[in-house]
Amino acid sequence: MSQPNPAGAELMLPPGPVPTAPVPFAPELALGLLRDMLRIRRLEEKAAELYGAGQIRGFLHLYIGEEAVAAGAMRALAPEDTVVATYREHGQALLRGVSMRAIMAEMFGKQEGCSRGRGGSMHLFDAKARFFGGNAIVAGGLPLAVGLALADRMQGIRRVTACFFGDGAVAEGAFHESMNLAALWQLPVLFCCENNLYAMGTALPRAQAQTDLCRKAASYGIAARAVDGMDVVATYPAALEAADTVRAAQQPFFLEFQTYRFRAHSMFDPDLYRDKAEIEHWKEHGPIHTYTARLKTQGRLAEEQFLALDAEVGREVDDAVAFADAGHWEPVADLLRDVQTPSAGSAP
Amino acid sequence: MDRAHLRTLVIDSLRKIAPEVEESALRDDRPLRDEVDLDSMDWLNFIIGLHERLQVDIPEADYRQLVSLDAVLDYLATRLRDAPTASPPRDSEP
Amino acid sequence: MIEFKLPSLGADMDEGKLLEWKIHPGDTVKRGDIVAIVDTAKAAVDVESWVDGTVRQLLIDIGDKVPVGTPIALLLAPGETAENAVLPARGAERRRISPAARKRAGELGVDLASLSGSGAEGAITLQDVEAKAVATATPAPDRGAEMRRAIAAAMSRSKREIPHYYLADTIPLRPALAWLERRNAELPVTERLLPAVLLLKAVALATRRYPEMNGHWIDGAFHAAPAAHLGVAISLRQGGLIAPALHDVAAKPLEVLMHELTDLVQRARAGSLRSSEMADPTLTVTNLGEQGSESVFGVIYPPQVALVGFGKVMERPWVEQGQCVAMPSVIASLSGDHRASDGHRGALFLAEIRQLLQQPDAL
Amino acid sequence: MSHTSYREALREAMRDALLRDPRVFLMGEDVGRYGGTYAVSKGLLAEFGPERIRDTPLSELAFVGAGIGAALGGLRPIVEVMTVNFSLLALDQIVNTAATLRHMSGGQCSVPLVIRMTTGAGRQLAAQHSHSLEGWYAHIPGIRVLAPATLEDARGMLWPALQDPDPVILFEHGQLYNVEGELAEDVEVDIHSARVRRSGHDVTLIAYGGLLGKALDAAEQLAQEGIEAEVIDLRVLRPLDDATLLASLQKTHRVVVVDEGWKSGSLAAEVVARLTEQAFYEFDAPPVRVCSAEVPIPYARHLEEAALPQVATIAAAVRTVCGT
Repeated sequence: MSQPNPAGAELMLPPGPVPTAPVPFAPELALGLLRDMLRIRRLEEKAAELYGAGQIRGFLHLYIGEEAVAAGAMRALAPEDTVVATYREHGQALLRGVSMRAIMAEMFGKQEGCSRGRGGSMHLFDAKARFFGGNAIVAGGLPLAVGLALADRMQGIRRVTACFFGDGAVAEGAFHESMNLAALWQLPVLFCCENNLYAMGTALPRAQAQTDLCRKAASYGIAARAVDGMDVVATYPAALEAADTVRAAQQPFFLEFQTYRFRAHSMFDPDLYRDKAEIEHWKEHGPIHTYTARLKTQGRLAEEQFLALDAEVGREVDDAVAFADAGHWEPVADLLRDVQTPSAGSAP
Repeated sequence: MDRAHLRTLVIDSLRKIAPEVEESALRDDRPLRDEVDLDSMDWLNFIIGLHERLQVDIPEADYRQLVSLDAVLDYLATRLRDAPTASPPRDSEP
Repeated sequence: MIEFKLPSLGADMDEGKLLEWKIHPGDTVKRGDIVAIVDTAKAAVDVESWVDGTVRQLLIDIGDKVPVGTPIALLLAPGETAENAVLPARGAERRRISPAARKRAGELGVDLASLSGSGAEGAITLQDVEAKAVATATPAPDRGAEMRRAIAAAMSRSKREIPHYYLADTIPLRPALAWLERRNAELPVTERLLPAVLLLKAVALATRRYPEMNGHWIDGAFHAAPAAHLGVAISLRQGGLIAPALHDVAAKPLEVLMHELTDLVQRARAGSLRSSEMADPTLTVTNLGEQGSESVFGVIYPPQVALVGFGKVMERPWVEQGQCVAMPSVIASLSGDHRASDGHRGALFLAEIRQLLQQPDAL
Repeated sequence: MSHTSYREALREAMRDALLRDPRVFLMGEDVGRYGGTYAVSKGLLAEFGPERIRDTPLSELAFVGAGIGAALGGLRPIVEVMTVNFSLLALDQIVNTAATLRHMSGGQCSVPLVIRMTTGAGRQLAAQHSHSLEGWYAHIPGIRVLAPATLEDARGMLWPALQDPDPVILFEHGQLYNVEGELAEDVEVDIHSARVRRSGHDVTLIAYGGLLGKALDAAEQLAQEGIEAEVIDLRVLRPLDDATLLASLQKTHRVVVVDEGWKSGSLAAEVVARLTEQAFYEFDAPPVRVCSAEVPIPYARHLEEAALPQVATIAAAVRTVCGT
């Protein structure tokens, strides 16, 4: 971590070596996690392509590189648990059970989208899956998650509210106020910090006096742990343990996933603030190829098997695109719907 | 020129002064200036009108004869008979 | 740039309706030219220009009804061009009419130009419109009613503001009528004079010695007129009264006055008077003629200060050299504005008229 | 009928809601032990306990956001923000989250949250505790904005607000808390309509919240001069009840809007604009707004009074539009 990058700062490299240890999971889980990550990856690669083709507009924040976080964390949650996410939430939404079709249609702006085309890429919602969105205000989801957990507490419902946010959110007052409130009221929130080292273009050391984020959580008396976010073999057990702790102890937990996004912040981002070498270093830790390599080394995954899986995911993506393409534009006459609940008054 | 035609011409001249006059409502034997409400200017213009239309010059001294429509018609008939041919142009009159 | 404004054509006029433009953009206009024909409550009036200039723009359309003082045309002053013309500061703003008043006026068919506003800053309000609608609802708005309203306004103002005094004098007319008879007997009908012309001329000449009878009372002071523009009261056949001016009567021979009077009466009845005739009478004469009453005491037409009335010319018993004879005579009356003159001077004025009428060949 | 105060009516409304619906709870700064900054929640902690009368840290952003989350999670939170000035710290949550969730989620996630806050000046609290920013909130689609100005509304608006599946903000004017009067036992009011508080035919005087009383006082004064003002209490600042306003305008043809907010970009501006758009031809005089002077509210008493709409300024405005 000592070579200068274009911004004059040091390269921020992965904390450890490329993981090579055997995958300890049972076959179904092992392949399931691979499939989860592949689904996110292929969905987003297609989304980027369609963005270039003009079929997806607005902001599109890609998760590529961070798939091990969502894959590990979402498998750790129970169906009754609650998820609050950020604007970089395709992975969480998909693995929470929102269909690829509904996600793609939403990104197209079609009324078959999971938010009827009103939200777009940044605002994927699925109330039935207790997936409370895609929040595009940095740290905006944290107070919401605290409130959802408060509701559970007050209603005697034992479940986990998992709240995803990035390292950028840590600078916001909402983060600190929410940490404090969750700790003060001992609310069952699993704070999932996806530390990808950049708040848009601002590197963590350039934004935070204390770059050890776990210490911030600890200052509120919240149990905290950092985990290699590039390795699903690490993220899954860590998330599982954290979720179980929250569920059992009915108190918050702060889990920092140390990860990295391979793509720019958004499709608008020329990615001038970090060194290509830094990205290449992190790509060596790419969550899918390292994991695949380990499975292969273990003899648990043949190349044909991988290709078949990838082809299957590819078909799902193609199907989602066809679905979105065939979807409908909501009539402009319905413009004012879903501003207020219809029974509550007609005028918005 | 028969009397009816003459009457029509006279009433036409009256109408130039008093457009509201209705031929049927006019009583021929009544004092004409009261009947049609003619002031001296109207009367003068009426006389001028008759003069232009019939080429009959009516001296001021004769005004007092012209008390009613009947009288006017009588007077004009007499004057026209005295000068049966068209009167000479005004500027050659005495 | 000259703003040509709708002139006031009498104390009882507060608006006019454009009937016809006599000028077009580009025309050269001389002082005295007829600019437009405007309908007032009393008559259609030819509005004359009081300036020389070139017509730049007509500001109102035929049929528009606008208040007195509204700019109706823009003229370039001599020497001005469209490029260097300076627009005068806008005196008359767009009238303030509330939207509700405008809408209601449309519904009720009330002509907003005929209203004056009672609202803040003179705005025409709903109430103004509705009051007007009620006022005009009874009889259909016709010329007669309009004229009665105008006469009512002017005469009420006169009686309210002018302290009238009244004098009368019986004037023998034998010499005048005899002179007239002789004269007319020699002339074709178109050249004959009416007694009225003698009376008018005598009145006009009399004002030379008694100028306080001839002029206007404005802003608390009398302003004598430089010439006698006699307002001739003309009753209209459809009812009503109008008193346009016969200009500079004292200076004109009787024959000219007779022609002008004939023309004035005809035009008054045809509804085509000139704005100057409407605007500038200095002393009104009302002459009841042969069909009228013995005497008349008129109401002064503001801002004039006197009115001379002549009753019916008729034979009256008259004492002459100790003998009672039948004498053709007329009762002349004077309605005087006590602010401008007193009865004594008024009596002398009537006496002067009487004297003048005794020497008709000098008139 | 019973004699009560605005404060007590608000408290009774909350008490009633807490008793009727176990999902209801109150959360905010000093609502519990302190008894509420304006003593509105005094005594409720003892009756309902700390779970349902929940003191919060000074974290407007977090506890308003938590209120949104709790509403999403099935509860019916009443969140008290001490004053509208402090609510700006939570503006992100109110505007970016509460007001948008339903729409962003394609109709899936409603936020049945009630936020109460004090507003307005008149107590020499100076520029950070005296402002009237109701108009800002009334700008936002997705929330309902209420301004109870009477005992009846103080007592009656909360329950229907809690029944509303969408966020509702209740503005309590600080000068109203001590207002006393008689109140019926069974109060039932709607949260949809404006209300005519005084009938009149000469001018429509539109007010809300803390200025309703001044508008009514002005109307009484004007009545002695022969001007009969119809006074309308907006009550619901969003969505505005245009129909009631238009009906009155059609009767009086003159409008004065009284608003403690600043004139620029004000709620009063919105009211005037709507009436003008929809009923331009009904106006018999230009509409007039009586608003606060364009200055942060000063501390000194005389300056504060000068900055705010007063009975005399309201009456003067009415005289102007009536052309007297």
